[in-house]
Amino acid sequence: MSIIRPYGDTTGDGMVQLSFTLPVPHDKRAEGAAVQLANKMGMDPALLVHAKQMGDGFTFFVVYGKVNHLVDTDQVQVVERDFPLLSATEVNAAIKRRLRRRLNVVGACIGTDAHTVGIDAILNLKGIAGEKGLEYYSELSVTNMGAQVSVPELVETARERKADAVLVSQVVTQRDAHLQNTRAMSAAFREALPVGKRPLLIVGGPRFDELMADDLGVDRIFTRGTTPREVASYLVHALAAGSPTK
Amino acid sequence: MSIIRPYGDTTGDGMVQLSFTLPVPHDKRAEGAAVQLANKMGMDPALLVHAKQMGDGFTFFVVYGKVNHLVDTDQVQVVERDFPLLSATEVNAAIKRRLRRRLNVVGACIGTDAHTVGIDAILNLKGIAGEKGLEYYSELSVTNMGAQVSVPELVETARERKADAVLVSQVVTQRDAHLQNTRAMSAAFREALPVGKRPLLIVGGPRFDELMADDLGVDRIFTRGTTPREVASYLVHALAAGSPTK
Amino acid sequence: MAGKLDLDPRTVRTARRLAARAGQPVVDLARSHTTVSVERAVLRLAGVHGADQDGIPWVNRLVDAVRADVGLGHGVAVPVFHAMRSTGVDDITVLAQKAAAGAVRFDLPSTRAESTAARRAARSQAGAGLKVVDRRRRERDRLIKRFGDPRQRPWIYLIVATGDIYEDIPQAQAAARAGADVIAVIRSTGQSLLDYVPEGATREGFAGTYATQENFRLMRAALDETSKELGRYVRLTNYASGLCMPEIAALAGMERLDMMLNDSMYGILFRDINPIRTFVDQRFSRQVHARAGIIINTGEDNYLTTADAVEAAHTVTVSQLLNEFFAHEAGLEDWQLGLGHAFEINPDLPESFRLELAHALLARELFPDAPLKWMPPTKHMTGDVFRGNLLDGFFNLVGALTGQGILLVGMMTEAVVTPWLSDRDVALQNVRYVLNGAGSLHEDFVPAPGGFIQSRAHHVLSEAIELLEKIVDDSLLDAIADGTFGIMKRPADRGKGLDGVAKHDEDYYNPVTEALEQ
Amino acid sequence: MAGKLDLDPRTVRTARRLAARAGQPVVDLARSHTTVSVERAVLRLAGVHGADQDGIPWVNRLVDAVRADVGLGHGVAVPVFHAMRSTGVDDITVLAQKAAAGAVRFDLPSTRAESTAARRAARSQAGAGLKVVDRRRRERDRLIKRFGDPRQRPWIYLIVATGDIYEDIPQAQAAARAGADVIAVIRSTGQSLLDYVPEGATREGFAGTYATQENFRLMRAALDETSKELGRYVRLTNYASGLCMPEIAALAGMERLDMMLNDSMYGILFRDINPIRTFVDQRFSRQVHARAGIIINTGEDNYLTTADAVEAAHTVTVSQLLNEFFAHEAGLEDWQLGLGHAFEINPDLPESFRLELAHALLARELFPDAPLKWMPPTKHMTGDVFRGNLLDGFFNLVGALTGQGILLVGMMTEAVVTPWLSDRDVALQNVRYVLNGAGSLHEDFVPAPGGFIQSRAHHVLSEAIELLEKIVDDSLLDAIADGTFGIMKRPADRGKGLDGVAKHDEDYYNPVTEALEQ
Ligand code: B12
Ligand code: B12
Ligand SMILES: Cc1ncc(COP(=O)(O)O)c(C=O)c1O
Ligand SMILES: Cc1ncc(COP(=O)(O)O)c(C=O)c1O
Repeated sequence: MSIIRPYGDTTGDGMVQLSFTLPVPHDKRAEGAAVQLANKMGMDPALLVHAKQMGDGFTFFVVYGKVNHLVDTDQVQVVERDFPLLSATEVNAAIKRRLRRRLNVVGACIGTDAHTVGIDAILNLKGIAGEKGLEYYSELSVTNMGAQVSVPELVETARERKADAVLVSQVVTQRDAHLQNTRAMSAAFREALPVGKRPLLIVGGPRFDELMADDLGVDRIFTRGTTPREVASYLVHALAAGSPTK
Repeated sequence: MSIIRPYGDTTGDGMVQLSFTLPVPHDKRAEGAAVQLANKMGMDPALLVHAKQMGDGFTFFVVYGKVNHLVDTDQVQVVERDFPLLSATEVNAAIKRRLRRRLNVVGACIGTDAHTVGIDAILNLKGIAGEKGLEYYSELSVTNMGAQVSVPELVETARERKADAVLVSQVVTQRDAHLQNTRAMSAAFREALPVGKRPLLIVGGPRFDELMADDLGVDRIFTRGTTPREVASYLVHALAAGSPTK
Repeated sequence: MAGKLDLDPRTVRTARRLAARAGQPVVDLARSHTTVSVERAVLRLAGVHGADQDGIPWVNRLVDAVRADVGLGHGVAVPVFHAMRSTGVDDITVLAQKAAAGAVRFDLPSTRAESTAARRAARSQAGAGLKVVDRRRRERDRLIKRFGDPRQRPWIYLIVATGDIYEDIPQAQAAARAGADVIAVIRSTGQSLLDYVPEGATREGFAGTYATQENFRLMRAALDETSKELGRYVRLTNYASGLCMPEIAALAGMERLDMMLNDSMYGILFRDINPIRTFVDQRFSRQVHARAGIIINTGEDNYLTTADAVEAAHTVTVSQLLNEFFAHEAGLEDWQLGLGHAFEINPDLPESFRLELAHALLARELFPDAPLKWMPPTKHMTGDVFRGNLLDGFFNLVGALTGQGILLVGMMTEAVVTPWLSDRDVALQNVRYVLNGAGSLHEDFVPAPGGFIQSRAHHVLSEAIELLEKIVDDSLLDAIADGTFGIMKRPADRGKGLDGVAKHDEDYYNPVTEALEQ
Repeated sequence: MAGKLDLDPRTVRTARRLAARAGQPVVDLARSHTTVSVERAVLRLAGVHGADQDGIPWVNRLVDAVRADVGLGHGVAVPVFHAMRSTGVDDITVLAQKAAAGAVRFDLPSTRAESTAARRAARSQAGAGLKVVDRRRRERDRLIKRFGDPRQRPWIYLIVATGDIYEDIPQAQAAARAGADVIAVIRSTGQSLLDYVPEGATREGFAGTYATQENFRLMRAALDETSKELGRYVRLTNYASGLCMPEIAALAGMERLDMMLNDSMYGILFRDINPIRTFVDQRFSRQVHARAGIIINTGEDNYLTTADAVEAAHTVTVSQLLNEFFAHEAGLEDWQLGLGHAFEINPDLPESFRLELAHALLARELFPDAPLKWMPPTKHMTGDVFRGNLLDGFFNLVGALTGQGILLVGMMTEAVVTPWLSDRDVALQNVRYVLNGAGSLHEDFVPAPGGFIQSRAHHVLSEAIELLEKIVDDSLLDAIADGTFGIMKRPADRGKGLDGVAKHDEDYYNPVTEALEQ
């Protein structure tokens, strides 16, 4: 069946938990306002179980209740892995076979973001979750530019290294920094290089929505829990599948 | 201003936290389903920040995001206290003046519910939150029937004691036990006694919705954090205000 | 573990001696009375099963009929087996059905020979029931040997409470897979006041599922499967409590339940059941548990939901000492005493955590060989589930630091709903974190000599001794009437189920008690 | 508190001696170099303020002009004050503006008398800035006397990070009212790599608010109000870190900030700032902090976000010892050393909690007179906010058990967002519960002699000594280049800001250093 509902302790009960702050002091009206919000979110009945004033003008609420929305799993859009997951040997073999040269990858954490643990996990030998990073693949030539790289520097380096793929990481998301930076990056590549010369653009980070690739002007988005092998396999799929050279 | 939105860390950001379980194993589709639910609840963007499979067929999710609903505090319906909060002396004086006899109160926890702490807090001398219970009021004659009282017993006792008011507590709410029991109780009183002879019916408990009095056939509902003084003041308002006798 | 509080062994001995003196009159009372439920338990062990069309068990109909004809004071065994012989009915359930239809009249045997024959038949049939209990106990021992005990102490104890046995089963199995060592199926709110045990598989409880023989069987079978899958024997708990405590104990023995909630005073205080009825039922049910190798869980934790956990700490100790005395008297061994206590101090109180440690350690050191059941915060839980999960973590830590035997896992939604599937998962993760990360911290926990924790424990123990002295002087029944425990006042001549009590006549005969007291 | 680990004082002395030997070459380096930011700090103290239309501070324009004309090696003070005299401009900011417009040419005084005059003028003007710093320090002492210090240790340290100073202020005030003793205003992600200090009140930071003199002033004034309201002096923290560390230290001194994040290696490792640039800036900034009575917070916690908290535990110890050595060398006293460490062990690791206790206690006993800043879990926080709040509770408990001085309050949303208003409230409630309920539990916490905790602490200390020996042999710069700290490899000839470094010429003159080293 494709229609499901949240589950508290009985099939179909629809129960969920919600918490939020309203910018009002705590009184009955505030509680009513909290319930109104829960109702608007589709919770009915909405059980206000906790309300606590913080400072002068804010109140924190916890609400439990039944949502009447149905979830249709058939309607779920996901970016399914549409390429086979390859071993390192297979990746290397495919690149050798199709490109007849090493595939050049340039990675960086752009903007003012200095969170390198994620991109390092993908690129560095050490890897993550028991998988070695892309540096381990003999047919990949990896340049890891580190953190706080500006877009012009990135474009320049990509050009210099004749990058087949550019891997960008973005972890800070406050005020949509990650989206802004990614858009700036893809625009710069579009401007700097003609179609066909442009490297494959990949971004990653824990808070991206994988469905937004087109919107952000990149080829692919990777998010929470990505492993290097997935990225390597995708590179083969996108750059070293089909025709013998790109 | 009467229009407000949830507050994460900036005015108007609309941020809320949500958690729930879906009856599906954890995979990308499940995560998509979770986001779909959050979207249906009005969260956009909805950030899925945690997903954990439990057993074979369930996954627990935590979602953060921005709700686009507006809360209109002017539209909030609340049962405001529409009577003055009296001191014990005032309560006693009012009863003496108007009724010229003690006001009879019968309290019980009905059905199979055995949670007496709440009703005891209202009735017993000891009280709660620093306020003495109704037994403390010299002009109130209180009969506390305790727990697991059946509706016929309650009606019988109310009749015997010539109850002016019947106070019923309901704490267990699973499968709406509290609503069912309250409806059964009010129906029994309607059946047993003619209008005018029927005592004032009051229910209380932590999970009632104060707006449901009519629906449940009672005169008033008290909920979380009620204190004895509020109840005493309401009794005066409902039974010993206006005319000299009931 | 022992020795951290530097308790004076003489003081401890005094406390125990006082508890024995306070309890003895109640034991005497129990030895000289029977109840409808004790008698029904005898007949259940002797083979009566099933219920009439209205769901009233045949065993109730049979006891009612005997009682109507000859009273309860002789015990039902002799009149019933005498009737079997005289009517020629050889299936006891059939006899019950006939009795219900008014087709049998009960009387006492008129000759010594008839009497001896009836006793012999009763002894043999009830013995068959006890043999089932014995077989179950051996079976448990075998399965524990095969599957193994939990790797860690405390055992992790989780509740299911959907009201529907068929929802309970998968939830219980999921909980066991997620780490629960003990599963308790909470009962429907109303059951404790039913003077009969419902029949069959049930799906309509409120905030709990009915305790029935069939539900016991279904859940035990499901958990046997899961035990096998996990390579760890998962224990099952239910409630031998309320008006039918003796019968439920018998059913639990026959269906291999492993633990039973069974307290000497809970029914009196929290269900307003008559004190005498309770004490009589108690003693019998404990004798059955002793035989069945079932661990009892006492209910002192409940006192702290109505009384203040600091002020009333010593009442918990007193009750534990009484529960121990009654349990030993009924034949239970120390390893079967899951004495209850709880983390219920107001968390806003300064030093609340150290007070909890003091109380928990006192229980630990007073009862070094009992498993002790450590109950989570409930009273001071609110709808703030984030805070709730935190309190549960500190509760778990006290459990680990003081070597509790059985840890009832607290739920962050305690003040909101009966546990959701995800609540249990969050809660177990909490327990795992604490036991895994700080499970051996007790090695580094050494209450400062003469410091806060030791002084508090000594103080509670001395208050307990004072209270016990008072009880010895006045009587336990008076103490209960006065609201000593849980601030609930329960006079001995009030409460539910008193009419089901009867004083033994001189010729009272009960083949089960006889066997259990051998 | 001391003595729980039974550390050998000789071993501790060895560790300190090795740290001094490892650090001395870096001190020598710092003493023989200057940087653009050190020079700008001097001029800021001497009174340059404001910025041009593009937001570039006049002080940057001035130093750039001096540098273009005569280089940095002599220090800017003499050329600048010489120019003041020769141009007849008597407002130093006006001089900067003229210099920016190309209307001033700098050169070195040609006579000894001119040189002496320039030095004297510089000494006097920079001295005026230091007098402001001194006045602020006395003001702080007075306010602390008036309003009082927090009643408890650890001090409770909370972060605000909206990016908008006008949202930060009410949030900081609310946090203080809710119990925070220290407020830190997190900086916008980009600021550490800006080679200038932005000007004015700002509202557009990313994940933090710009550190500007005006923002400092606004926040300090707001917290003074709140301190008065609460009867407790609420401390304010910012970051003397990144490319402008010396200037920010000077601004902090002049605006009465109370604590500053200020680490000898953080900028190198986590911002890829050139090591030499950092060490030179470091020394100067610490001298200013010493004078201003500011408590520094070092950044060892950060290593454990990139390296493993168990494997790399000794690198934290080594870094603390180095930070201590550098701090003492710069004139800071023990009470000013908020040495950092963190609760970052994988919570799934067996005994994780006891390992945390061992590490935290080691820091405590190695640095008995330093306040120590205890940082919450971040790396192993996930989107499971219920678990997050639990971990924070156990982090708080370690803080209380090991007598940490400053407790940075962990947020359950660590892995999700910069803290929400409600996150802080939930987090403070957590801290309050732990400190209130278990704040004195350290009295009963006695690591078993020779047991897990003691052995672990001894082991980490011996690993630290080994590593220090290696650093003494190879040099600290090489160790940093090799990825010793936080697994970040940072060679001495790479990284940002190297071009802002200059070796002292023989006639180098810096009136501030001169005054601070008196
Ligand atoms: C470690 C850490 C740091 C370290 C970073 C060290 C370093 N060299 O990276 C230090 C201590 C320096 C740091 C500093 C700051 N941090 Co920080 N930090 C974290 C922390 C604790 C963990 C992040 C991490 O390493 N995750 C582990 C990695 C493996 O996961 P990941 O990044 O998601 O990567 C995986 C996938 O996303 C994916 N992926 C990621 N990138 C890419 C790229 C490609 C191409 C692909 C294919 C895949 C991919 O694959 C990876 C492996 O599976 C988080 C909190 C948390 N628990 O998440 C905060 C956090 C990310 N930091 C935060 C902030 C605000 C900061 C500061 C800005 C605070 C300040 N103002 O001072 C500073 C400044 C940093 C800056 N300028 O960017 C915020 C961001 C808030 C937001 N959502 O906007 C967080 C969430 C904490 C918080 N709640 O406030 N931080
Ligand atoms: C104490 C307690 C008990 C005690 C009760 C002792 C006693 N004599 O009352 C004991 C241990 C016996 C107990 C047993 C059970 N309990 Co209980 N118990 C609680 C607990 C911890 C606190 C309730 C309480 O005392 N609150 C304090 C009082 C003062 O608050 P209050 O009741 O809300 O009353 C205030 C207002 O609501 C109002 N009010 C209440 N009534 C009335 C009436 C009137 C007329 C007025 C004017 C006002 C008013 O005024 C009061 C003062 O402000 C809650 C969990 C929690 N933290 O809330 C669970 C809880 C209520 N119990 C629960 C359950 C399921 C049970 C059991 C059924 C479990 C079982 N199957 O064995 C049993 C059986 C009880 C039964 N048959 O009803 C559930 C109910 C779930 C649900 N929502 O349906 C809860 C929520 C726990 C849980 N999450 O599972 N329980
Ligand atoms: C000893 C004991 N019996 C029974 C119960 C449960 O109540 P009931 O008898 O209504 O099922 C409890 C409460 O947890 C208890 O502690
Ligand atoms: C010493 C130190 N400086 C600075 C920072 C913050 O980084 P930034 O310099 O980017 O503001 C930290 C991190 O918390 C730190 O520990």
